[in-house]
Amino acid sequence: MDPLQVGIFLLVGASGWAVVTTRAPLHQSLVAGFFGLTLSLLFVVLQAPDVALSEMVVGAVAFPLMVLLTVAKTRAGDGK
Amino acid sequence: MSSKLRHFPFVLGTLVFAGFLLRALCALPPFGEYRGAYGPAILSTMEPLRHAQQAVASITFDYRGFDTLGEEFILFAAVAGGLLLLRRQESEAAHDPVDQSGDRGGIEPAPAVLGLGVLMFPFTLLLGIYVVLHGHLTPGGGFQGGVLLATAFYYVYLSGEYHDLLGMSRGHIVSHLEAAGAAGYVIIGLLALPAGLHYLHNLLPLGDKGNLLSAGTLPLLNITVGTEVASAFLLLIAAFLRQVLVIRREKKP
Amino acid sequence: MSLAPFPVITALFMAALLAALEQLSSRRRLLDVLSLATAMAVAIFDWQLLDASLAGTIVYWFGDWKPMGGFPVGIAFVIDPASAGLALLSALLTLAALLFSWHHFHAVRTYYHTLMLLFLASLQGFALTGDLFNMFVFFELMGVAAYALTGYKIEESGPLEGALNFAVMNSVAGLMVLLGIALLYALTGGLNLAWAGAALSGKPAGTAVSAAFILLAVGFLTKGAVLPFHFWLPDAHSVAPTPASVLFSGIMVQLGLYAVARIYWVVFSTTLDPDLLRQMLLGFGVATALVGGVMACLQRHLKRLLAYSTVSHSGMMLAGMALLDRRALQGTLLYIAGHGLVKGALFIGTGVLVYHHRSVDEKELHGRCRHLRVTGVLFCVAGLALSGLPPFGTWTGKGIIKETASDLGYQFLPPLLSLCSALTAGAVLRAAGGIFFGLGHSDPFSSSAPATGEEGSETGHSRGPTPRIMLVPLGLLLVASLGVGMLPQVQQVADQAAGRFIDRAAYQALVLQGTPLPLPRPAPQARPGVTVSFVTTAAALVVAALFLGPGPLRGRGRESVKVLLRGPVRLLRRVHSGYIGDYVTWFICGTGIMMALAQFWF
Amino acid sequence: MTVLPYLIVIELLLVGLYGIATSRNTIHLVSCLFVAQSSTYLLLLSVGYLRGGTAPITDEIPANARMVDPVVQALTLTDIVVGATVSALLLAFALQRHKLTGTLDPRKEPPQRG
Repeated sequence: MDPLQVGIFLLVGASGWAVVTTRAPLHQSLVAGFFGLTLSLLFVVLQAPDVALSEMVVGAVAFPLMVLLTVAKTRAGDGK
Repeated sequence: MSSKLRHFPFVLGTLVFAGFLLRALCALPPFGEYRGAYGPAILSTMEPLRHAQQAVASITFDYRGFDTLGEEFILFAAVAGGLLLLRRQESEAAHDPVDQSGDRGGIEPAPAVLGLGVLMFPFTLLLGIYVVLHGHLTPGGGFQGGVLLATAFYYVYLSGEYHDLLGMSRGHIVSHLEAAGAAGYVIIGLLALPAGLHYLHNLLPLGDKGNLLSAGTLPLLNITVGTEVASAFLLLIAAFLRQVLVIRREKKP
Repeated sequence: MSLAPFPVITALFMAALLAALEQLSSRRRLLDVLSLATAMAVAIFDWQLLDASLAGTIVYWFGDWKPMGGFPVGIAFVIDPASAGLALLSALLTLAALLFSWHHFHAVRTYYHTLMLLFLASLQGFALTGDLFNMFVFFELMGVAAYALTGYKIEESGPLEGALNFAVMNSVAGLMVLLGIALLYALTGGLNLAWAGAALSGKPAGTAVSAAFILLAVGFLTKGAVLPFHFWLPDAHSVAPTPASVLFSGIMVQLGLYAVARIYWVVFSTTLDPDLLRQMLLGFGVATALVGGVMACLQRHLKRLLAYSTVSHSGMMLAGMALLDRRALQGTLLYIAGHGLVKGALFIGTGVLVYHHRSVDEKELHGRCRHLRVTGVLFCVAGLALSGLPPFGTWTGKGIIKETASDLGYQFLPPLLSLCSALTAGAVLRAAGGIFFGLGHSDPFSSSAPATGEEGSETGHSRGPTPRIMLVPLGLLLVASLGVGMLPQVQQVADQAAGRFIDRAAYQALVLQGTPLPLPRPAPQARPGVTVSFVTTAAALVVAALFLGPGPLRGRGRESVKVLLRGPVRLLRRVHSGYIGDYVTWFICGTGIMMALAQFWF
Repeated sequence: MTVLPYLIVIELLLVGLYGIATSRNTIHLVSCLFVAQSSTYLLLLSVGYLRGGTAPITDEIPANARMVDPVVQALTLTDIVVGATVSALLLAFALQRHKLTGTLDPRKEPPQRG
């Protein structure tokens, strides 16, 4: 394994950890977006451009967007 | 269980599980040394048999096209389920959310955001279409391009015109497109049957490798999946969005 | 033209078509008719396929990607009598469920019908496929459709909670399946079951091989609701709309067990040590059957009671399968059919109660349903059939399992199976006696927690007698179960299915080389004895009588019995906490135990 | 060093499951499931990786180039879609439950137990 791969693997591991330990959902959705980005970076390094592209559109855009919207809704509901 | 009691079996179970899983994974061929037969079998046959150059697309839409049919319908089921679950509860007001300026956190979209949205919309739209159409040539394809297409419409939301967006996604056009995309895949697969071939046989003219019209049904299937995925994500995210808008309107005195 | 792909693609296409009928104003009947016609068509296709498969297993390569030099590059449906039979069963149950929902089912737009058809398609694909990853795809399609159906009634928190637990546990199970697929792919280089089996055969069982099997087994056993992985089932089945519950308990759970059996026999049967595997699966099966049986007796929410009875029966099926024997497998297949039909009938019976009284709480309904005579009688018959009363399908199936177990030297198994059958059937009969005949009064161990009694939104107005069209599927399912038990042809088909199922060499030769080997010779058939079954049924009646009539659970003895049982009962209840975090903890523990056993033994 | 990918796979899986087991918020739980799910993508791609291999697209590439396994990539693609759809459904459950009960905590008053 070359150092680049090692580095990105470690980054993915660390950001995955960060997603779980971030308990506030709003912050977590941002961290999850970052995690999705590092994953797609890793997929590029692993020579999987197709997968990287999907992870980018799903993991870094669509999934955090849905989480954000849910957070927005449930927060607004708290005010009741 | 109390929360301390809960941790103990979890940690114990995890340690055992992790230990054995690691042992098993270490017994696999080491990282970077894979010598399976499946990949090479496809890489060596896709050019002579199908004039295709993108192995992942060939697998998704040709060799293992039936998986993709199932996958497309998973998304279809999720949209049906999502819309079913995010329907308005009886307790909630029965009429539609109305766009009220200043509703969204009280901020009008800044001109920069508006400009960005207007600028990004056509760009992302074109990119999405490109990614769908070139799915059998370059990385990407119906799925990735479809999500990009859906994203393009969300720049409309960013630039403040979400009333239009909701109106559009509530109309029947998008859900019809979604159904058509899903059904289209099934129908393209059927084309081979009258010729006495098996379901999903790739029987269209194969064309020259590297051309836009090549690899038989691959581009067509890419388009159907792109249609389905784009409309599916549009519907899903619009359903979530509508939830947010309903409650915000209720909060207003 | 082969019919092989049609069960799946017909249902998928019709699902898409129905979704597009959205804006039709008077669409309700059209949706009903179209979805019924689809289920009927699928059932006919399955019937044809079953018929054809008896002459020889059908292999269908999608896209004409036949194996290249013996290596399968495409996806195959491998249709033998077992898979075609299960597909047929799922189509019949769907038909019954849709018939039931014809009347006054509160269908929201087109979603209910679309999701039911997608669910049907996934059941078909899952049963028929011979490819591991394709199995995973249909597993997930089944999951997504099922989660949405479970959470159908968003006006109550129970369905949402149950659907959430269901979805999370099954997604975790899906994770395990996928990890197992990745391991197996790394080891064998293929995704076709036959290929993986051929690549593994003759190799020593290493840690990686056994881990791959355990990961796959854990994933599918979660679907099959086996002990430490079963917690989601009562939460989900008890809150899902009745037609969905029919399919969940009747066939979905059993398909999880079917997947484990299929993967074991085709892929791992030459590599793993059968004796040790037998002991492990038997242990898990018996434990599941016992816990499910006891928990069923402790419920007063009728659907939840039935759900626990499904857990118990799933454990019995696992035990039957775990004998790893042709005849036991024949019994298990018969039992799956017999039980699925009876359980479907029971759920439809509770659906009728919901229709009339908007409640499935045993205590609340006590004595209030005396006017529902037909339903009451049919419900009791189904309860008796659940205990294995001859000549229902449950009797032949369980009888064969028991006799095989005795022959193989597992003397402890038949009494245990009888006990669990008596417990579950006793609980059902107790409920029926109270609800339809006003016998006894509230039982001493009833919980107060799960019965919310909010079952309002499933159907519309409910005055007058029970609509015929609700009783028709109830009766038909019971008749079908009788047919499974009485027709010798069914027994022969099950024998042929079991013989084909365990013949790994023939399966491989057919799929990889296309050379059919001679079919297994039919084994001599004998009806299982009826005495034991009548004793079991009598025991079920005794269990019901213990709860309903005067006896140790009533009167003076009652307090001491209660004190004696309070500890274990409370423990069992607390373990089923309804909290997803606990479920995941148990899941991890169960997986750890299985992994450890497998690695030390195999 | 070649164990590292597998270590990360196990780490993501267990961290994700730990998050689910201890979560006090359903939205948090869904993100944890997302993390656990990504361990499978990683395992699939690691299994099919070939050192020095290129992406499996034969356009303008010397004929004898080594390529990484394309099959696992196709499987991962499917898996990503599945993960996203399940997340969407879970979020919908969480959202509606919050409307009814006003809480996102899965431990608060589970309506059914025992």
